[in-house]
Amino acid sequence: MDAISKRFGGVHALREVSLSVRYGEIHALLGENGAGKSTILKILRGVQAPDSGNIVIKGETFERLSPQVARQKGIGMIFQEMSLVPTLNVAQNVFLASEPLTPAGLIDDRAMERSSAQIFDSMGVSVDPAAIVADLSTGQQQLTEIAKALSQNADVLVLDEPTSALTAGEVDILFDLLRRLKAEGKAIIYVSHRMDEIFRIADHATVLRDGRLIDSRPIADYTLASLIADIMGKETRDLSEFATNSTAQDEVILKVENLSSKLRRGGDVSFSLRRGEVLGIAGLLGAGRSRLARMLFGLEPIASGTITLRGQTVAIGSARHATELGLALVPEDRRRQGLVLTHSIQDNIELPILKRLGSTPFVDRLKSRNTTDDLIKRLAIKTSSREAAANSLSGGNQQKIVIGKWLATDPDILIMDEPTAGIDIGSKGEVLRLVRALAAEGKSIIFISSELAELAAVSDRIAVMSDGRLVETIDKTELLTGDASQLRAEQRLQLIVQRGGTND
Amino acid sequence: MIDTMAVARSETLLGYFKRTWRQNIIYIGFIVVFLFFAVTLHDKGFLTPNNILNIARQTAMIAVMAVAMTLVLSSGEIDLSVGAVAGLASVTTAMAVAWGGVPAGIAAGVMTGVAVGLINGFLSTRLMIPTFLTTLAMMGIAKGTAMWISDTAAIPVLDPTYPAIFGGGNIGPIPTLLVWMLVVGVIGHIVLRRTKFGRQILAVGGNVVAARYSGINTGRIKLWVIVISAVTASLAGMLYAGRLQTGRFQLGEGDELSVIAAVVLGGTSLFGGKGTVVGSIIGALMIGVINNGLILMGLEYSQQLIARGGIIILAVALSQAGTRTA
Amino acid sequence: MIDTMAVARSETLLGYFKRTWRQNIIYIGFIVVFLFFAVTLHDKGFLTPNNILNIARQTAMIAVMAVAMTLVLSSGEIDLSVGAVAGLASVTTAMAVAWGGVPAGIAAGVMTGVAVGLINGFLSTRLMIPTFLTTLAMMGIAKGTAMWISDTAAIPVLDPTYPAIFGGGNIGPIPTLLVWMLVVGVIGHIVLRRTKFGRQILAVGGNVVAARYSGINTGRIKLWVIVISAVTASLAGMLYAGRLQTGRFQLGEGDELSVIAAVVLGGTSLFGGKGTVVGSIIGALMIGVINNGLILMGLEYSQQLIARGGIIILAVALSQAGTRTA
Amino acid sequence: QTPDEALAALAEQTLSTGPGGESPVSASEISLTDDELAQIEAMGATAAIVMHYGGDDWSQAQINGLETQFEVMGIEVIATTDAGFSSAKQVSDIETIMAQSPDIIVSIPTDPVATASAYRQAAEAGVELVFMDNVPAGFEAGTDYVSVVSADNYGNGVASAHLMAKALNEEGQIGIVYHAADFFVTRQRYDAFKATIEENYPGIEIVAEQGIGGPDFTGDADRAASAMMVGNANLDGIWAVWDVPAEGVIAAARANGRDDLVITTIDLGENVAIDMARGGFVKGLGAQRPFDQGVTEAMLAGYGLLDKEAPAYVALPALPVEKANLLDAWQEVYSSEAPASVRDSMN
Ligand SMILES: Nc1ncnc2c1ncn2[C@@H]1O[C@H](COP(=O)(O)OP(=O)(O)OP(=O)(O)O)[C@@H](O)[C@H]1O
Ligand SMILES: Nc1ncnc2c1ncn2[C@@H]1O[C@H](COP(=O)(O)OP(=O)(O)OP(=O)(O)O)[C@@H](O)[C@H]1O
Ligand SMILES: [Mg+2]
Ligand SMILES: [Mg+2]
Repeated sequence: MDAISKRFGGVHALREVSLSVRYGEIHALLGENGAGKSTILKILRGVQAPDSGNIVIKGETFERLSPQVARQKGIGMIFQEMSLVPTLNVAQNVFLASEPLTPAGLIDDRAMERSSAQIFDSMGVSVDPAAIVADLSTGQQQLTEIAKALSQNADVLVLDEPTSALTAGEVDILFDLLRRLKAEGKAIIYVSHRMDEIFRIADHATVLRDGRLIDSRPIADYTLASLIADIMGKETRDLSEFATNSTAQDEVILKVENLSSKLRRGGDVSFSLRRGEVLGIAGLLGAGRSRLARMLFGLEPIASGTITLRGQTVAIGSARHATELGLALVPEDRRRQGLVLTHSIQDNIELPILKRLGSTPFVDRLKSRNTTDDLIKRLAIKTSSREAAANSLSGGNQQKIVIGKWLATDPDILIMDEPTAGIDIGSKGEVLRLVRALAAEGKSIIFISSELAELAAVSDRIAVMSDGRLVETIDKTELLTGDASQLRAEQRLQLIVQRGGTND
Repeated sequence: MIDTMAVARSETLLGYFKRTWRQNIIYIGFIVVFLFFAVTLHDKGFLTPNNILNIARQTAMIAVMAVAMTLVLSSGEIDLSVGAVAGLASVTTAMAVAWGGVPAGIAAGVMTGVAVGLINGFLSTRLMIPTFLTTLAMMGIAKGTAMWISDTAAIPVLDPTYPAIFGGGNIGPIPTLLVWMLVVGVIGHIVLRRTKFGRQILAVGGNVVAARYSGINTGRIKLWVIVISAVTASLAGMLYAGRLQTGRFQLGEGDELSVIAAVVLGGTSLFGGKGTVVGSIIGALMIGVINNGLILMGLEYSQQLIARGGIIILAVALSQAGTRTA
Repeated sequence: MIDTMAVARSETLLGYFKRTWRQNIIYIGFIVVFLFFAVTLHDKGFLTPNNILNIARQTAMIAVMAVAMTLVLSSGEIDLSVGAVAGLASVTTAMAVAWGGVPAGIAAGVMTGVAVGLINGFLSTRLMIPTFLTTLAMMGIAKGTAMWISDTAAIPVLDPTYPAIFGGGNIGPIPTLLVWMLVVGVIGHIVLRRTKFGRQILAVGGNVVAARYSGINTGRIKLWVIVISAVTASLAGMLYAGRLQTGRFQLGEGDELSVIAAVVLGGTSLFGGKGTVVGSIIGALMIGVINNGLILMGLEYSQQLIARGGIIILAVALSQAGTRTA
Repeated sequence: QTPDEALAALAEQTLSTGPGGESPVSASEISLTDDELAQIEAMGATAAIVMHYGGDDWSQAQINGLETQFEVMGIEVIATTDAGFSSAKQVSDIETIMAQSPDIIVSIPTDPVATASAYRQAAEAGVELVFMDNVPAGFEAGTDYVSVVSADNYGNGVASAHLMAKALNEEGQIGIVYHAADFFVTRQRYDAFKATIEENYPGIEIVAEQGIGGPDFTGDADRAASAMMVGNANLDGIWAVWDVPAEGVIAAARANGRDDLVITTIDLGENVAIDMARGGFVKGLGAQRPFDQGVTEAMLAGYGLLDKEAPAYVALPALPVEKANLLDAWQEVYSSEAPASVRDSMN
């Protein structure tokens, strides 16, 4: 791709960016949120047209591509913002627009389900090919996206943050697959904000900042520090700084006993959360972490168990009730659960705090504007204005709005479900720092994440879930010290998670 | 920091113009249609104050219902029962006026709306029946009830106070109907744009899951919107009763389509999350102007139908073309 | 690995029952309504073969249009012009039969559909006017045109072959109308469930961006769906012309609501992405059964309207209640 | 009295009476001299036609008659409106038309109460009003309006009853498909038909009645008639309130294989005429004379312009039609020859 430029209204998403990828290479595309990564990849996939510049595929030059042409030329892509049809089932999505036909020319749904099952099998994950996509968890949807891209057998495979909702186990499987494809001579473009992944898998890295090409070098030329410096345009400390002391006070604010969900029986969660404490929750995909968050926030009915809040047993019947009790939930699926995509940033942020925006039936727009501007600044949300529609923002910046909207409610207990998904390395540090600052103020945080490094960094204690049960709680001090082996805390944690508890 | 904020400011202004231009598209269509008739029909009395007031009077009921329908569509629902409910309310009001005078009439009309609204709302938000089906069923029920209690006859409204308040008279030179339309329009606009309730309506319509996750009682919001729609439809029925000094089951028949057309023409999305009350009223006026102009042109009914369809498409296409170049 | 697959399978089976139960809800409602009438009206001839065939005949046109409307709603669009287009096609067909016999009539009917469909489709997919508005405008244009070319008169169809093929006669003991309904239904079902085109319709309606990203030409799919709907509406108009041996602009008037009601009743979403042709036909039959049963009960027209609304709500509520416990 | 005698007697008289109980004046007594015509022509007057509903042959023939006669009188028709049975729309139509200040409005009120104020406005503005069939509530002939011309709907109802009795040999079971709305003309027909059968023909039993609401009157009538035939195996005849529903009844009879069913109705539409000519289901109908009615109304509007004394209530007698007099009746009703479709069907 040569000298590609693209503007959205007043925003220069790309300025003369060139990118070249060779077959048999895994090429990492890096940059902070809103740098233009997704935009250039969408241009490559033909779903957006560049304002200027050319695209050269196997020596053939195009001014612009259409989705059909790009596909013919062997370009397959996983979009950052899930591009699945929610009303169709998994197999139908995997084979959308390339369905296998029976001899009579009709779609062979059975063959589709069989092949999908095979693909998932080869990936070593279990997703029901006949399940409707709308009923899947975010992680399963991401796996479906991956299967869809793989089924296309593309020569150039583009993956725009394929792992933001996946846990270490699935990431390992994906990496094995990518290495195999690379060995077969395919070109792979890989976008991720998880730095460890880049160093594990990539051969070459290209860095964008503010729509400009900063650098493109073999990965071996980079160190973690220099890569982060390139991405952020300044030195940023990595996650190790968070080895802070716990700010937990003695008072237990939330106590959960033997909680299980009505929608999936057999769960059993007990824990207590103290004021000023950050409780991390780890687990494999489908371990029931998000379910727990929803139960605590009144969004999923409880079959049995008790929730004791500030010493009183409560039955939380709705999110509204939960908000009134001083809880907040940053949900994991920003597009479905977090945002009204067609509404502006301000409109989204004021939604959970309408009550506080004046005591009259009218919305105090001035107050709301100030709150919004504050948050845009505090979270460094990259946008042209607070009036911009949420769906005109890059994925990471959308995620920041969701965090912001719940910070604005000033809760006592903040539940965060994969809050850093899609957020760049610099902002991730900001978010984690924010979490610690809130804890220091005496707020309590339940922090759910599939990225164990940040979990280990930010939490005071880490609970491990498996199959709907909370199987084990590990103190951070225990994780960091003790044991003579050289395993890093993160790797130890992963072992525990993988085993489903039992830290022997 | 200061630098980016400055950029943000200036872009806001530009963005503002673009957004308003897009939202104001129906106004352009309206003005074009109006000018067209003003020029071609200047010798046929189109521009006489009386004719202009006639258009307002003829449009008032549709416009009033369109205001509430804007809320309904914005919340992602639909109300097909408005026309039939207006007819039913005209009958109940007329019967109550005959029985107990104007206060009884007003009470009967409003109660009709509340009752219908609660039934529609209960079925839709508790039993989760799509509003398309509940209100379609209600359309038949309301019409049947109106026919039944009135024995399909017209119920005359003899008390002269009633039409003076609802739709018959003038306040100074201004028809009461116009006053009703403006009052309902202003209230509707403020509710949707300025109040917390309005924000919640738009959020529920834009993404009901996200709204629920944000602590909004989505069922209650929808219930309220459905009740408001039914009450407003009843008000329209009361205005019909005042204007025609009669209650009859056929009043308002088929209005649901005109109302929804006015709202969609005004720029509100059928799929929720986006709505403009002012646009809806302009949409209603536009349909009124077209109907009026085509009759004045002396076209046959069949030609009127064709021309109306053509003009609506032209007006929208013109405006859309505007959007794309913008 | 084998273990997880087993789990996945068993969940599939359970999931399958849940899904089908939910989709089959309308069938339960239909059966309940049917049984209700069969019991209460057993001495009034409800179950006589003749009456059953009458219901089928009376429902055929709505059912035929409902098949195409299922595709339209599944693709996230709407077509309000079907009733008026049926009326127009009945007129053009009748006129063409009078002029050039049955082949000319068929050609005229089909061409009417194609022409209307292309106009609707062009306006919606090229000029980006919402189908709600284009087809609403087309409703007026088609009706006006039908009135105009027929001078609002009925055009008799005198050639006996025509009604024999379209809607009048029987094939053996089976009315031709029933055959048409079944043929269109089976084709529609296969198209939506088993062809690439059908899959693309569902994809476009479920998530138009995702469909585009997957390389589907979304504009072309919508255009096709809109054309199919208009052609099917024309076919319904031709069946009307055969059944009544007349072409008349009023034939099909107001059918759009019945058609959409049948489709929504059948379980197709107004918001796109989900549709079932079989459900739509059952929905149409259910409305037909209710109409027929209420008349046989000897209810007055006003009471019929009320009862119909009530029964529809009951049937759906019952089914929904089923879903929730499931 | 046999049906035939009753029908013969009917031709001599008009059964409807005017809104104020006025006895009818025959339409043949309305005329304009050449001199008067010239006077009217010199006025350059304008007229508007405000219909309740425009979708049937009756309305079209009425409008035809009006336009033809207005042409003769040198009066320009500046607007024609169709309210589709909606009184609110009709009021709007009248208001809109008033912007053009026509000299004449010829109209049929959808609803005598609801539309009264709009007509009142027109009357006060000095417009000459001529009504068809019905008059707005509280209107005085001579002061508020010129005259009303009736098609004798009651008489047609009676005629269709006698024709039914004749076709059934005064014996059998019948059903009624009526208009389920309190609309003046259709109500009159229904009352007349029912009263005539009940009073004169003890051998005929009305076993089923079903109202229809529209807008699809054909389909509604089809469903109603089908159900009647299913519910009453021995049904011999069905009466339909006008020709459009009658077409639905025909379709139902055909589909149910009831070739012997007798249908009578009111209004001579082309389709029912064809069926009658073929010796089909329609054995008889009471015809109105919409063309003549239109001509008469136009002339009465001329009376108004000239301030000539006009009778308050003018009526055209009912015209019973059977296959035997079909072609002549057509000529009389439409003042043109029956179309080939009807003539060719006379076998
Ligand atoms: N449809 C759109 N309308 C307006 N602006 C857009 C649109 N799409 C992207 N942008 C803007 O273009 C810029 C680049 O966005 P892009 O999505 O490419 O960023 P990204 O590098 O993928 O970021 P992230 O890491 O957060 O996903 C952002 O400033 C974004 O706001
Ligand atoms: N509000 C809700 N009510 C019912 N079911 C829901 C709701 N939200 C999500 N689900 C469904 O519940 C299932 C569980 O998904 P989810 O990701 O929450 O699982 P989990 O076990 O918590 O996984 P993880 O531990 O990876 O977060 C999914 O199929 C999801 O679609
Ligand atoms: Mg991105
Ligand atoms: Mg989760």
